[in-house]
Amino acid sequence: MRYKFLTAALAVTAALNFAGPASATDLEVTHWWTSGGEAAAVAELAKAFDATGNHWVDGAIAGSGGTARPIMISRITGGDPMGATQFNHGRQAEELVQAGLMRDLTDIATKDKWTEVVRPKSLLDSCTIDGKIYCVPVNIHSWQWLWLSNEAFQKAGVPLPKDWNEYVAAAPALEKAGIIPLAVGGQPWQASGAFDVLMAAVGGTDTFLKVYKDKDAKFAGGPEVAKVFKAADDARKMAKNTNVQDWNQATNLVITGKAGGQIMGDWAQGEFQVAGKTAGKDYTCLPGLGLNEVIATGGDAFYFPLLKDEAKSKAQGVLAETLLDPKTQVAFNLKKGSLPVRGDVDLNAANDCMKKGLAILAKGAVMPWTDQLLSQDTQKQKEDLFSEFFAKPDMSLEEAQKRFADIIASAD
Amino acid sequence: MSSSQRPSKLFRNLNAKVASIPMILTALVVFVGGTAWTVLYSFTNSKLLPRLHFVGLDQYHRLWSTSRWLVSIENLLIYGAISLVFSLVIGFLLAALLDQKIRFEDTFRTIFLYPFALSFIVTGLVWQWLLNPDFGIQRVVRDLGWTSFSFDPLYNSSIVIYGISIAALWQGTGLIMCLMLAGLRGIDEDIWKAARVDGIPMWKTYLFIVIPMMRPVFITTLVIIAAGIVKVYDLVVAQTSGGPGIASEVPAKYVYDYMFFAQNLGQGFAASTMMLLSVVIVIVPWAYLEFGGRKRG
Amino acid sequence: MVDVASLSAGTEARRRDAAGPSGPRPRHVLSRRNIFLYGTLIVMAVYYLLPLYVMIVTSLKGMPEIRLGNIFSPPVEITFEPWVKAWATACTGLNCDGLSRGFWNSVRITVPSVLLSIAIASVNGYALANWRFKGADTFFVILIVGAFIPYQVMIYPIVIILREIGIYGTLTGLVIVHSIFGMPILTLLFRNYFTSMPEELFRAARVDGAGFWGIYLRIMLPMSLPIFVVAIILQVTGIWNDFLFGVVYTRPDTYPMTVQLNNIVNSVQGVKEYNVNMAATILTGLVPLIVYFISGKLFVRGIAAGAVKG
Amino acid sequence: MAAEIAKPSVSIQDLSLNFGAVSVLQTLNLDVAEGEFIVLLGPSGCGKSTLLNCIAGLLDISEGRIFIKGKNVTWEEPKDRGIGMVFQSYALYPQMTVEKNLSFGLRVAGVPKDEIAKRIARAAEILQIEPLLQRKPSALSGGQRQRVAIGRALVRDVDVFLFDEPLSNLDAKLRAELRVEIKLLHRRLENTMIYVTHDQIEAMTLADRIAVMKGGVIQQLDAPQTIYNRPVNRFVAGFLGSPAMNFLKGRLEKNGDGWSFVADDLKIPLGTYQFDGQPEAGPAVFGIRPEHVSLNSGTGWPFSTAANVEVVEPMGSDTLVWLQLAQQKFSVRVTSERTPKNDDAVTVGFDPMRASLFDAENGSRI
Repeated sequence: MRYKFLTAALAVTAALNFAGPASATDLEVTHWWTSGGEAAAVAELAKAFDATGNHWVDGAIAGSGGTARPIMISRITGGDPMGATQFNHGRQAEELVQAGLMRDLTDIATKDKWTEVVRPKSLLDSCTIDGKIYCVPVNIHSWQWLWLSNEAFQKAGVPLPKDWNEYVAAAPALEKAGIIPLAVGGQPWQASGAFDVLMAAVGGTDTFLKVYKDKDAKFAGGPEVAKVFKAADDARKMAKNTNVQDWNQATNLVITGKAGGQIMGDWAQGEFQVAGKTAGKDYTCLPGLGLNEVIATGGDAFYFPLLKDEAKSKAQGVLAETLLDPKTQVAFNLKKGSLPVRGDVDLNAANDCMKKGLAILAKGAVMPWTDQLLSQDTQKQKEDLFSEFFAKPDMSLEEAQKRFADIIASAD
Repeated sequence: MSSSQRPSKLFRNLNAKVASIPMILTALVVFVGGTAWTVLYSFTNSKLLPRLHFVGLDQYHRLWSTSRWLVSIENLLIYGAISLVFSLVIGFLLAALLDQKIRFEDTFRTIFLYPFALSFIVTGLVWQWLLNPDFGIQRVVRDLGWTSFSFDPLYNSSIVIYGISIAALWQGTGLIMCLMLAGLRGIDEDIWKAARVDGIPMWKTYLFIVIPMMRPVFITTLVIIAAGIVKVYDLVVAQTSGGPGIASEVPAKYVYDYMFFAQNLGQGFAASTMMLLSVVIVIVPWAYLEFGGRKRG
Repeated sequence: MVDVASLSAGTEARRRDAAGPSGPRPRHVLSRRNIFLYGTLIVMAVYYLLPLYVMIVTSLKGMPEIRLGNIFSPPVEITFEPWVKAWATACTGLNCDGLSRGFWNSVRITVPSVLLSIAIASVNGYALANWRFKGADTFFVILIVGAFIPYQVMIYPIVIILREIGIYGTLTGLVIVHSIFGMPILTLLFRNYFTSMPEELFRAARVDGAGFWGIYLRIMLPMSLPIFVVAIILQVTGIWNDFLFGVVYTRPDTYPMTVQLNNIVNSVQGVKEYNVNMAATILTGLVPLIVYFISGKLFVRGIAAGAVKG
Repeated sequence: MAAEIAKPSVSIQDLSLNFGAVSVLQTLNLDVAEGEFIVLLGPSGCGKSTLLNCIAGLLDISEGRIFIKGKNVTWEEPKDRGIGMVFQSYALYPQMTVEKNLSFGLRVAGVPKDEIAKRIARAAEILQIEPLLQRKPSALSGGQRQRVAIGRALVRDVDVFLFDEPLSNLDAKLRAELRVEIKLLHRRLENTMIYVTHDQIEAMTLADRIAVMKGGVIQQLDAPQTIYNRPVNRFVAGFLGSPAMNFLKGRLEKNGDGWSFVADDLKIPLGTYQFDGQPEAGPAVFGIRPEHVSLNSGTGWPFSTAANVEVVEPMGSDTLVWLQLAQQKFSVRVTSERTPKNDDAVTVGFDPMRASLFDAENGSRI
């Protein structure tokens, strides 16, 4: 599962009204959405697609992107492509596209004016390679959220923090009450993601962009970033008693009040929802950790391998339009806890946290995320560094920052 | 294979050659060809898809300056040493105990061997559960009243590799025991009698007479264990996924992760070439000695 | 009928040494040797049995009991819910038919793979043992060394090979992959076994005019039941337990049981359902376990025949 | 030979051995004199090797006592019994040189180095294995290996040697050679030797006394000639001798003062036969060895009759002639020059003094 969140979103838009008769065709769709909230969201997509008269053959691959992606790539390169697949951001699909394995969706996009409906527009760029569009973004996911358990703070007798700094200050009280201050699961991407969030929130948007976009290694080794490492050190101390692996187990610690909070993307909201918790009452969300209210425009996208079978190709078109259909967008994103990629949909049903996100989005306070800025290779190295950092309390900040700067220096 | 210029030789044993085609194809195309392919591409900067864009030894430089790779190698050495020593010692000990004309031999043997039938995935999941500090052994001991008791190898960076070894030994020693037992049973009863008449104590008989006699068994066993060690992967994935942090990473996982996860095929190929290299250094001389030179007696 | 004189001499001697020890050497049930011997065995047996025990009791408990109780305590209230769920309703994504589908997939993968790999390897072993031709040993050494190559190294080249043949993603492809990777150890087994058979047999058959296949089918096969049993056991357990190939070379609707196990265990929905996980784990391990328990002694005997006489 | 052995070298008293419910040796008694060569002879499964293992202390006995040199060794470890043992499969330690093989036990026992060297030198000299000392067993021939195995017993400097079918793994020629060597060895060392074999030639040639065993019981313990000529029962009679003794089934009948054996139309007067006790009329088996029967040698025999030759088996120096006597198979051993042809009519003659009569039911000698 893990990669889904790192998955950057490729932007695109579209409101498709794909006309023409839809004949019943089985289309296998692979993805790694297998947790409770995710599965519920996928079901919405399947329902919508089945309603077109075709049949969604679910190809869920549990484990992680690490397990799922090789299978997907092997199948595409091995000549046994699925009908459609959830995938990561544009940089990785680039090679598949260059190898001529992916389907060009430009004609559909043009016909249905995706460029006009997709919001923010930057999403589209990630789907575009050499002027052609190869993927359908389905949602906007943002990483920069702090999820707090109201119950835990009540129990510890401290007021709910309004930002990261207050949260750190409250940590000793939480600990005293036998509560893990911060839940960070054992999967490497969680540690790495949390660090990126701290970079954006504590360091600020400029710092973030200077490091990850400009790949300024000298800056990455400098005092500005050292502040971020200091915050990461706080997080490391607060998280030291977390004994779980999966991100949703960590979320579950917050849901049950065993942990004070978690830095996690908006998909965590799906878990709260499945658990029947209400935003504002049972839990509180702080976008940008309450410090820097910006939304990163990551997300999930679907890619369509080039198929020989004409019926299936047609069904791919139907699926592409279904994914961007306003109704599907609403149903899917409500379950998933993510934001729709089109602004023209009605989201009255959205809860508090989602509305906060929508408001930030409406203000245009968006920034790109690491998945769009860095290669998978660099991301992996970063993950290795931060999972080690979080697991090893004796790893010094200087050493960690030096290694971080090295990674940025060689980043591509 | 034979060239067509010497048809008389080519057609000798023709059936045997035809029957060996799958083996020859496997050996040449898959094993030799696949290996060569991987080695070749380890000198490229292939990312998601293999591409012949050579970058010299860059991938290797990066590999050996990556702390995760170094940790992986270190873990493999520790895990390998533990596996070799303990599975040989425990396997032999169990076999020797079972060889004492004991009652219920079949029952004990069945008990020691059954984990071998289970996959590493299953093994990893079971031991993850047993070693879980909140539910497993640690909690049970604490519930008994020893509240400061701490046994959480899977959550402690410095000992996590031992936690994995425990599970690996659980799964694998039965087979070693079986091999050893077969070896012990293959030893002439008269040798034991002669040693007793000579007044040689049992442990000396084992050490100086029986074990040297079992040299072929030990070599076979060693090779089987060694093969398992280098490949260790599923167990780590199922039990810890390499964590906490990168404390239980192993080379096979590095290869897999960098090939598919980080989408840096070149790096993955370089790492796997290093693994191959170590395997080749150990195995080729052995294999040639064992199977190449010796003619049928 | 015993010599009378000797008998009387015996009586004499008996009188002489009436006080000396007689009969069996004294052996106490609780001798130090026995305490050590059985003590060690029992301790080890507990170590080996514990995980199975924990798996079983956990799979029979409800989640609340697991959270509160001790993993070793027997279930207060036995429930088969987790088993039913693991078998029939546990979800991976949208597929909520548990392990049942994976079970049948595994059967469909395992049976042909076992048959093909054993057929190939036994003929290989036979050719290597009895019909040596120039270069055969070299191929064999390559094969054995190949057994040590980490599978990860081969995944990519094999994808390419299968794609070129056009069987990537099919069951046939997976069966061939299993046959390839089972070949080294099986060929070794068969070669050693056939080598250990008396060569007179082989020569006699050749004198009688039997050819390569004739000897194989009529002489070697009927005499190789033990090694075939071992090969079958090794392959059934090996292929059934395979994860990596199953996950890479199949598509989701033909996933083997191990892959589904991983999917179910890793598809965490809220809290980890340890009881369902354990039930699923047992279910997945059941087939190899049954094979093992049924074949028991043959398994051990076969290992002796194949592996030891190297 | 039936003289009482005052100071037996090995004495076995009331020895029984059971494996679970199976009785392998039953209340067995055996005294072996100092310097005596005893052969335990019997078919496989008769318990002869088991008995040897009991004497060696390699098997725990169920009941009884074992004395060696007057010392009760029933509970002693093998090494403390003052025995050396030679095994059928040689049981040499394959990873050690011949010298190490010979010295290993001594070194473990802590015998001084020069003493070990002395003993090895002596054993090597006796067995003529000096050139082999630095070789490993795998580089030796079967005969050489067995010499080394004997050497290992020799260096232990013990009074009693136990041989467990030591020659069975050798081919016929080597076996004959080593047989003589063992005999010479015994003459030279004058040790007590207990030798297990199923080969009657070895038994006959080597033994001072033979103990013929069957079913865990010693059937007869006697000098080889006695056993050969006066077997105590039908089993012993049949087991020893090649070609085997002829057995005719019939009845023992009294006529007047004398007894005679009647089978079909055959009536053998037993005037010269020495009965073991008081005979009784009834079914009986008449046994006579083929070489104690003569063919066409006149009518001077206490008994003679006519018969037809059925098959002739030349065996080199001798020929075995098969006939029908009283509707039963009967063989006669003749020298090659006097061989009749198939279907020849011949006269068979013998002296019942050389025959053995057995009870038809329990097989014991009458």
